[in-house]
Amino acid sequence: MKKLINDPADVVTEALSGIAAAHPDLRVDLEHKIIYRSDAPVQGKVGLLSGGGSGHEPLHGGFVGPGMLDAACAGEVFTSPVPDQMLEATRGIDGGAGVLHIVKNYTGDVMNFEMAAELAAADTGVEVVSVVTNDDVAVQDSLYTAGRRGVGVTVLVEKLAGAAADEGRDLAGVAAIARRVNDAGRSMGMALTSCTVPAAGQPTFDLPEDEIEIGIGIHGEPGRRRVPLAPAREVAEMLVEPILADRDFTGDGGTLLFVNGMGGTPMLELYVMYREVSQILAKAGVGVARSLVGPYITSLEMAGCSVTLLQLDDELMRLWDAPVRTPGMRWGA
Amino acid sequence: MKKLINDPADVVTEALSGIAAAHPDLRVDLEHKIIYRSDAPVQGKVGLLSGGGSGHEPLHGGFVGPGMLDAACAGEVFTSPVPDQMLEATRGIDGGAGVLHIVKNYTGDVMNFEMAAELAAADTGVEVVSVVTNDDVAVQDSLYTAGRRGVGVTVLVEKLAGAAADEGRDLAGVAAIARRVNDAGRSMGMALTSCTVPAAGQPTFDLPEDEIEIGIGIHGEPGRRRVPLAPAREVAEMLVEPILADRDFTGDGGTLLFVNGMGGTPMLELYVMYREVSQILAKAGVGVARSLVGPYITSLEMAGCSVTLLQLDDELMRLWDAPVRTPGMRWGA
Amino acid sequence: MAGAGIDAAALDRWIRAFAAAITEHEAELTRLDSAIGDADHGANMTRGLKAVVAKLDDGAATGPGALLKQTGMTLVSTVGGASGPLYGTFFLRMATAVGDTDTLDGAAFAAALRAGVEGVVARGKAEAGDKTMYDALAPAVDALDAALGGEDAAGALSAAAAAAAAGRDATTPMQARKGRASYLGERSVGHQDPGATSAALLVQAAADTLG
Amino acid sequence: MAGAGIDAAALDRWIRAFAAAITEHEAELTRLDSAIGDADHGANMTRGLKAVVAKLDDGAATGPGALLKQTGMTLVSTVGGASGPLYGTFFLRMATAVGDTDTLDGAAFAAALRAGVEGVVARGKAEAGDKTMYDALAPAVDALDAALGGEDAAGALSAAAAAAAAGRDATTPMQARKGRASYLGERSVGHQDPGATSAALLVQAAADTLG
Ligand SMILES: Nc1ncnc2c1ncn2[C@@H]1O[C@H](COP(=O)(O)OP(=O)(O)O)[C@@H](O)[C@H]1O
Ligand SMILES: Nc1ncnc2c1ncn2[C@@H]1O[C@H](COP(=O)(O)OP(=O)(O)O)[C@@H](O)[C@H]1O
Ligand SMILES: [Mg+2]
Ligand SMILES: [Mg+2]
Ligand SMILES: [Mg+2]
Ligand SMILES: [Mg+2]
Repeated sequence: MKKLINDPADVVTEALSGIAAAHPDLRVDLEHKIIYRSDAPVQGKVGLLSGGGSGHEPLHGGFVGPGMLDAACAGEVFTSPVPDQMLEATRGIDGGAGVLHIVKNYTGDVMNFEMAAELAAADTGVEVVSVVTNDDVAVQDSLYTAGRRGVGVTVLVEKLAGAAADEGRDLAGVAAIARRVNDAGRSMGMALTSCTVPAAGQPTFDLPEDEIEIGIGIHGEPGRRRVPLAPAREVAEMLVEPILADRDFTGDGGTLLFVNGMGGTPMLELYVMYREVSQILAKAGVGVARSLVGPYITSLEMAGCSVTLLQLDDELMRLWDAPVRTPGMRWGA
Repeated sequence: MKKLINDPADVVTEALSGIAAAHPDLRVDLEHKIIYRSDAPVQGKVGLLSGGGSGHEPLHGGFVGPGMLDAACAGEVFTSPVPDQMLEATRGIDGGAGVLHIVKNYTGDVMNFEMAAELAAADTGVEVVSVVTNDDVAVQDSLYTAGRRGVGVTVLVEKLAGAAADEGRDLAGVAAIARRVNDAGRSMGMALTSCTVPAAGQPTFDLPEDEIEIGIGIHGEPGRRRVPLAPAREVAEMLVEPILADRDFTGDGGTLLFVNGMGGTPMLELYVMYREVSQILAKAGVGVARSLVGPYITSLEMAGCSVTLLQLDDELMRLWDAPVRTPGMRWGA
Repeated sequence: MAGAGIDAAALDRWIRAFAAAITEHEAELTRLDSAIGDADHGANMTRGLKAVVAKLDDGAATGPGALLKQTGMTLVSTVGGASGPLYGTFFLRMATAVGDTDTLDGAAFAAALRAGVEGVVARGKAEAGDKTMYDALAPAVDALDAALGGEDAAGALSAAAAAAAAGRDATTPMQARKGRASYLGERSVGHQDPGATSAALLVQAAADTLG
Repeated sequence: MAGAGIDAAALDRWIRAFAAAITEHEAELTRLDSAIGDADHGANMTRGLKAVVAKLDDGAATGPGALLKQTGMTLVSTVGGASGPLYGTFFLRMATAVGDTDTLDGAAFAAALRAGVEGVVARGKAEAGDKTMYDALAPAVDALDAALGGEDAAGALSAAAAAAAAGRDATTPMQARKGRASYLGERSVGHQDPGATSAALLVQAAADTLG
């Protein structure tokens, strides 16, 4: 295993301490592994909390700051954080208007956030609403699975719900935006390589030089199927086709096209993919009004990408363009 | 070779077309492989041009926009662009105040930019001043080499000279800032893996699982020496020590610490490295006033990192904090 | 089961034996979770049970209920992922079932175990055949109940451990319908479930220490 | 050299032969540049010489000077990297030396070649032993000059090609002091220089087509 780390057991704590050192706008509670915006709680504003396993950076800690999250809980690599962390963070960001939990749909994340919400109700009196993201069209037959995974759309929910909270909406209103974004977004991912969980010390799966995995999640897990290595053009087809088959994206407001890197794929390739995807969308009559390209929700050093499409409308567009000031996403501030 | 590309011969053009599609604030001349800010030339402002081989994204094209570059020329992967491109771009960004060429110190880049400047003087009457960056302390004995390479400091020169041009300084003044930044900065890089040039189809060098390269550049070339795989703590020592040995960074203004990813290393590891480096600096009495962490000047999908240290003063700090609005670096706008 | 009944000391031995088994099998659990999950089940359980043993070493909890509750709370607070809330709930529900009893007879222990397993279902909604830890736990409590009438304690627990092991083995041909292995669809077939594997270690540890 | 002297048609043959040799050796040039550079010399030269041949096919340039100038300009515009300006300057300086002559005799060709090599030095500041294309080119022009007095044209060009090949081979033990190979310091020793390798192909192509 070749990584820029010390003891694998310390990687999350040490990265958090690096984040604390690099970003004076953030406050990091190393004991609870929580990243706060330094001025939390913001009085009168709905607090936004997310969290999940580490290894997806900049998600979630890199999205803490004005216009996005108020705090993020970091679990061990690919392991949901625990209820104690979430409870502590919920307390720490409640400015009197309640707290929204943004939860990616994985059994572990859902159960831990559920327990945290139960504890919050019992122990603190802070009003908590949870929104679960589940945008991954790679997961079919939701009846026979744990349901669709929360992937790329999570980034967009955090941005758009964050902007809604900044506009002064109440908890129900912010949660409604978050749900609406989740409903309007779909994603699909693929991997060129596996990744190595530090504590495991070797790649989660083996992938021959001439094969790729289609329909992966963001935890280094293998995908739905393995296919021969293909040109970017065909990979783009394999990702976009199931997205368009699952939802109509020809709405008037156009879409937000988000081409995401899995961690080990450089920008050069992501832009090639962006080109291929946007050409397919143009042919399908899907307009693109906003773009996001880069590694925003990653799987350690996995090479690969995912495509997320979000149907926009005037309101979502305005919330997208609203100022945001976090290490991982910043504009207008 | 596993990459998200089509024909290796088309990768640069296709990526440029992806950049054009994703960023409406940029204008891309696909024939000349030039990325312009869409409102170039800006009348009365010194124009900033850089360029180099592709494969280092976001450098340089991702740094085109208000507060940074006016245009960037893209060469083939790891190959300097040609004088024709530079000449065309120089013409296209001259707003009457002359054009600064920011050139990384590589034989190819220097000679091609030199020929472009000669042609500009002869053909266009546009006043051109060139500044060559050469911050890589891995290159010793400059007498017996092509001189120190331009690496991480190039990003900082583009930002700070861009801000100086925005403040309305004249060509000499902007060039003076660029030179001052280059003089005040030092870098050192390392690789965990090689990278694969698309046209070559296989890794530039072989690196066993238990060895790393120290003192690499940004073109996938092997480094000065190969050492056994070491913990982040020791890698940080190997990078910081030669930087501090080469220049005094204990000045009053503090430093800008830039921990750069080479393309295949995820943020989690970069933050671990940031932590290690900042602890070493603290022990050495070097203050850190500003930070930059992420893949900003890369080597395709190479895993590894580089550390750049820049001595700040009030003026450079102000220029750093000034608004910038580019795909790769954005704040205050 | 232990002629004198199961007291806090016995439960302490059980949980420590479980912790030791987990540590011993950490790499195997990770390997199994690599095939159909995210390669962290070994690290998750090891981290959690180290914390549990540290608490036992502190010696603050006295009595079966307190000890089980402390174990459940610690697992919830340290494991994370899917297994944290599930194993945590398991021990917390056992604690509730035990109440403030000082010593459990066989029936009480079996009832507590069943309550724990019901907690796993309440939390995770798994059904038989979903390819989860439930597929090792459910046959174990059934076997324990069935054996309690006839056999001695040791024999009953051995039967439970054998049933858990068989349940674990039976997960291999199953297609996962819960947890992240379910995302693999048919590709989950042919791999043993990591959670069922750790669950079989739990029951085996009971047979080894409480019999 | 060619009894009737070297005219534009002969130069056209030379440059096409060089292009063919480069294409044939592309992978080798890339491999050599992988060891001590950035793995692009093969692609760079192939791209440039394809463009050069396309220009030759256009047939716009007539006369040796125009043809050499066109070749130099095309290389400058299409190769990039270090080799683009260097090979470009080489042909541009040759063009200047040739002027508007229609047919070059041996001495004029040798003088033009030397002017080209001097252009490489003017642009790149390489000295003998720096482990660059100059280490193949310099011995070639020296050998050509020396042979011109005695031998026939074919013999003189063969001698030049042999000297270029020897010069190329001699780069292997050298430590690079110019170009990106110099960054490797002592690690550049033991590898043949890619630019010297392409330069030897250039001189060999002259021997094959102009002799
Ligand atoms: N809904 C569920 N009910 C019962 N057990 C489950 C459920 N989901 C997952 N599991 C168990 O959890 C195990 C995985 O645990 P672990 O790897 O620690 O968590 P994660 O899946 O979050 O990475 C699976 O092997 C399975 O036995
Ligand atoms: N200053 C120089 N003078 C002469 N030749 C040089 C010089 N620098 C580099 N070269 C030649 O250029 C070759 C490398 O060319 P190429 O790989 O195309 O460019 P780059 O080094 O920019 O990638 C080297 O092998 C060497 O022969
Ligand atoms: Mg997990
Ligand atoms: Mg090159
Ligand atoms: Mg797991
Ligand atoms: Mg090269």
